[in-house]
Amino acid sequence: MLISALSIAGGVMLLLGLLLAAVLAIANKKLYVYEDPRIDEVEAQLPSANCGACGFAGCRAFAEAVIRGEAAPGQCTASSADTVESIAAYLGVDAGVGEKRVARLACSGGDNVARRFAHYEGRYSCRAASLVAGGGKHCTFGCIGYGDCVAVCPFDALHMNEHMLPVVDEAKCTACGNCVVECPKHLFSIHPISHQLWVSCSTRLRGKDAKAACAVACIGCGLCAKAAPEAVSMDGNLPVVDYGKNEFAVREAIENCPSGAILWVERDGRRVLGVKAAAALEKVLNPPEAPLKKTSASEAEQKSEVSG
Amino acid sequence: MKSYVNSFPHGVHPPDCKYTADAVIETLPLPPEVTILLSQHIGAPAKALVAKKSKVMRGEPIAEAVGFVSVPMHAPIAGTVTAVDYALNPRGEMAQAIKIKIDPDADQEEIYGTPRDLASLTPDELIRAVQETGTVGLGGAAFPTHVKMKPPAGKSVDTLIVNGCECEPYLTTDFRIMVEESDKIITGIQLVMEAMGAKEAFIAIENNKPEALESMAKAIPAGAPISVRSLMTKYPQGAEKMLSRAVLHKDVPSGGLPSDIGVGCFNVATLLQLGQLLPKGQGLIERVITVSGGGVERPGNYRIPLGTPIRYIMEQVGIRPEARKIISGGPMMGMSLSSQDIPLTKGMSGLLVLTEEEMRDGGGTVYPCIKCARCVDACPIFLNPSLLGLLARKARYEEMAEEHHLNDCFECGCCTYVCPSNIPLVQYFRIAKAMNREREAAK
Amino acid sequence: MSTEARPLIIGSSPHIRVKQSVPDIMFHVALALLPVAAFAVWSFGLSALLLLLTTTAACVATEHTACLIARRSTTIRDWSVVVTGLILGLTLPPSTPLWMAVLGSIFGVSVTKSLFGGLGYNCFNPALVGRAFLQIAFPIPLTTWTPPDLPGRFSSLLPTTLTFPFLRADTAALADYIRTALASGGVDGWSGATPLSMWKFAEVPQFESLPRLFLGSIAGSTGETATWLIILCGLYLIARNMMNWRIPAGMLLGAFLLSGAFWLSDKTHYPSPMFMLFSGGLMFGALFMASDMVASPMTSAGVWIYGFFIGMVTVIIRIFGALPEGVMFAILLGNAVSPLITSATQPRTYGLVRQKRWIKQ
Amino acid sequence: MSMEKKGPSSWDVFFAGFWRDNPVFVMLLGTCPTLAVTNSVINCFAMGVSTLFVLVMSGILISMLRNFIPKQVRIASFIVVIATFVTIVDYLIQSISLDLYDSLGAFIQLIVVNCIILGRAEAFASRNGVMRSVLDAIGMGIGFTIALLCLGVVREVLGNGTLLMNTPYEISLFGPRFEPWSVMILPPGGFFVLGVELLFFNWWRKRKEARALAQAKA
Repeated sequence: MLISALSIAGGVMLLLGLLLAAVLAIANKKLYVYEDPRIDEVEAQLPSANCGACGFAGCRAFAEAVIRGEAAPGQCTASSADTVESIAAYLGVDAGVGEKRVARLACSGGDNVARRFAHYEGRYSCRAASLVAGGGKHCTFGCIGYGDCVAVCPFDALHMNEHMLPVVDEAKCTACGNCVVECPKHLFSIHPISHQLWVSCSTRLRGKDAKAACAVACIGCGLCAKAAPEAVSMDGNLPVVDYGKNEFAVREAIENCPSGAILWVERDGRRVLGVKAAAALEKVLNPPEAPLKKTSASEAEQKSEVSG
Repeated sequence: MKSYVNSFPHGVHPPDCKYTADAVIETLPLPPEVTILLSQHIGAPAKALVAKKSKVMRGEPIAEAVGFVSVPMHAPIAGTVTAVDYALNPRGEMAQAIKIKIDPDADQEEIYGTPRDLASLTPDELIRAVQETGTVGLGGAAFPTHVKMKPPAGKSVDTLIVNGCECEPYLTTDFRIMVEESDKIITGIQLVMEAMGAKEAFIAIENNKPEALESMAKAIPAGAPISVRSLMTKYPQGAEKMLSRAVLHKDVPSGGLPSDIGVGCFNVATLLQLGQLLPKGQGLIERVITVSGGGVERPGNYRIPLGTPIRYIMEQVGIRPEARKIISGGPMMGMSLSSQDIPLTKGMSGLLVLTEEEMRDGGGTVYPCIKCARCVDACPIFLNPSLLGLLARKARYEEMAEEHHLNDCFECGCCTYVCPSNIPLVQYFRIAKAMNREREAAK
Repeated sequence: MSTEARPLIIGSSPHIRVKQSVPDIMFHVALALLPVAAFAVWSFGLSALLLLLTTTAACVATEHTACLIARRSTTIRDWSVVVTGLILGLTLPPSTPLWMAVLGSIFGVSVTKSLFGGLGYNCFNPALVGRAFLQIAFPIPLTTWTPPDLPGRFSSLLPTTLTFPFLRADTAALADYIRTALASGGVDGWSGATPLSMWKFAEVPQFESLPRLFLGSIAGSTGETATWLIILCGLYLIARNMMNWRIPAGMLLGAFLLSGAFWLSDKTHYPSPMFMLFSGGLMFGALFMASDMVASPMTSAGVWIYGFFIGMVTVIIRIFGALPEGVMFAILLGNAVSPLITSATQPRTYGLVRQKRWIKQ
Repeated sequence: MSMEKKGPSSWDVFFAGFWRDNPVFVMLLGTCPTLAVTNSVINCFAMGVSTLFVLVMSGILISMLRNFIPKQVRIASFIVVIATFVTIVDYLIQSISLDLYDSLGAFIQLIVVNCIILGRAEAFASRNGVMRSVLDAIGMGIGFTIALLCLGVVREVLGNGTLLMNTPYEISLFGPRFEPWSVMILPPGGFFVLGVELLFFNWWRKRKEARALAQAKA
């Protein structure tokens, strides 16, 4: 009884086993695909943010490119230096770490210095507002201040300050470029942190017109270009820094700026104004002898605006 | 089966608010200064021909067309050019503009122009003459008229639809000119028919304007292949696509132009200007606009030089302190203006000054879509605005364009008008289109 | 004059809107339900009043609590949950124990509405889901009926109404109470059946007279008896453009045609189409439940199909199913297929040739 | 599953299945028996114990054989091992109580294809030693049983007003006048209760994670 049960069970299983083993052997031969196991290892170390800053479609695509030797681990700007080192060491390749790059905003016109002359109603988004009569800010080139860039930053590196102007946290910024794409006024760009001389204004207006819109607008006086002639030139009415000659982009260039449109970005991300600009700005923000400073200031502006 | 005789299916019936229908067209005094934006039309901006301090006479060309899809600009007042630089345009951008200060001694009556014998011109010469007048679609689109008159190669236009519907609430300019200047409109129609080789023309007018119907019918010379069609009063009856459906029962193909079905569509105001300017060889320097809304003290229809700052117009007609919003165009499709410094442009058919009470837009709480399908039943293009709105909120813009025909939407605003949840659908679609355009440009 | 004193407002077109907003619509639906509710109270007395108040309060409380848990601002002010509560109350038998009504309210609103994201996201009608849950959970109390216009209905409650939570509804006591009350009014004998169950379960099918069905002097759920009043209230909503008339029209047409076909085949066995339309919850379902905007298709053609489908399924369940009534399940089935119907009946975009949808996929 | 070089302690391995990696509430495995047999407590218990037995036995055998089974045919081998033990359990329950056997229906046989067992064999037993595999199997088995009981208790209490019905230890909780919620005994009840419990467990887990994160930040 036991013997027969055993032999039946064993026999059936054996036969089945043999038959299926043959099928498996064929399948193994025909369908085998080799995938480099190192791809998984590299991908596991990447931050999985899929931010696209490296130029590839997500972290896995980047890992594949690194394995193929088409990309250097350092191209992942979202990884910490340790991670990049570790990937490079694992693969035995050069880390290819470049200089840290960050997003910079070419506008300083927060609500404290730049006027809004129309009140936008509707969806709270820069993109939406920019399509409705430009967003209602007097300076039509500057930041609208509804924080679309903050919403798309995957690294929590952008925050709105109390004047509705985004501030880049350069320690967290990985230069992924999402804000560059998102900003409807195209105010962001990616720069190495060694680009310290920074034109923080995008207006095309000149002199009085620019000043009427925003206290920190570039008035196109060209004093910065005079102070650092090798690196700074005037294009229309805005100074342009030639970062190819970054060694000539000296700090002296900001000292004579009357409005603070050109400034100096410290390596830790602090923005420094020239002495003259700081004094001028101080006067705008805290006008002397004016307890009712808000209304009198805006009235004065209106009068000048009407007569001009 | 309901057949849509003299109309199109779907659409909405906003309150018509045509308070200024009986106001005879008045001419406003000339403004002390004008600002001529160099891009008041669709296409390449014009190039300035004058420099600071040049003296110009009234009607003199001050900017020339750049290429075919572009029109020249003419000085609306005699005076001195004070600047050629930037000015705020209705879209809220800084754009190139010429500023002219009036010369108190100059003759403002004489208008620059060389009369010509139109009968001797070939169609192509006629079209060039149209370009020289600087005429663009005065209904609001501001598309250069001469470009419309020259259909793409291989296509011809045999039917002209003259758009006198003026389906937007408040606006009465087209109505007034049809009542007051029907003869010149007919002249314009005949000129355009000649230039395009069209065999017949229909003047489409909504049936809430019996006076206009009557006046136009009277002005048609005996035997001319022009007839008046009375259409159902419904918004957006005045859109090209709706007109071709209402008048000819034909659809303009998706992504195509009316010329694809042999139709040309022109606004009465545009034709009036052609009828007036072409024989004298003058340029477009003024237009009739409706100034209306609860924020205006003397609403009416006014003939105003182009480039007049809105602030000046408002001073003339009186603006009430309750005014909260200034709209260029009608309340359904018009643009809200951010500043009174913006000058009058060729595409502005009206200025509405609305009070808080009249607007009731956007201010309401936005509720979730309850799928009431009112937008689906209102969309004259037969899209599904509710679905498009959901996709837009998820930023699936490409899918909207590729699978759900976003680009057929012409932003008439019907869906947003009827939405009980106050969802800003049209705004979503504009954002989606802008994003798609940007993505295309990046490629 | 300083015109810059107040900044201009800028916004996207259109700059004018219709004045009817979501709360307005929901408020008017609730308003239209009030006469039906009043008739229910008139027919079934204090118990019905208590039942309606309980379901409404329980639904509102559930929604409010759900909003609190989800840390959202409360959405009870848009009136939609009041409508849900009223409809649930109106679809329950008058003798439903209140604890069951509360349970159904909580289940319907929380599972169907709150969990899916609130108003606009529910794929089923919350009131119907609550009712369906109760029907499956407690089949006996939910099919125990009370005759209308009982003497003494305004002075005492039905014995089952105040059953202690989780305990069995005492249907025997209810039957005794009804018999006594009827006897005091000089009537004896009460079969305990609705017109539909009298037709379906009686040995020889019995057909209630149409006038009685129409005027509502029959047994049934609190709100479904007065056909004439339901039609009037529905017409009010249709006139105010707050209901898509195609849904009830399609549903009544579907039920009429299919039941008409059966009736023509055997007049002794199958009821007349008018009986079908006026009996049970069909009229109430057509005008107030199937027409729920959120759970119905969005295209005009789709809405016809949807209504027609529900009407036919109702008749099929009534004739072939185990239950005498089929409106509830038919509508839930309709809700389930409505997204499919919407996507299959997308209108042809202006200027485009109709896509061959099925081939494409 | 954390499969680092060091690996979790034996204690972690044992407790993971209870809560952190609970097969039903976290990994959502084995929902078929979860929904099907949980209408009474005794069913849950029998199902849970059977699964536990199969898990442990197959875990032992597979971890013992793990170095002999070639990678290519591992799934087939696991299934053979699992099927053997399932057949044993099948016989066992039949011999203990035929009523129970009938009420569990096909679901005992279906343990063969229960993803929890194959999943643990693949993910754990085939990569770990016997001792750890047994700990993991017991942990997962108990976790599964707990999850089933969580559903079963709710469904039986609401659906019948009792605990341990169909056993000599039946307890009536509400007395004879209880109104049973028949929907709870029916299949829809299984879905409702599982849904609500998943909601609850996930909400709790998320809250705990959020608190841990807040603490780490502070």
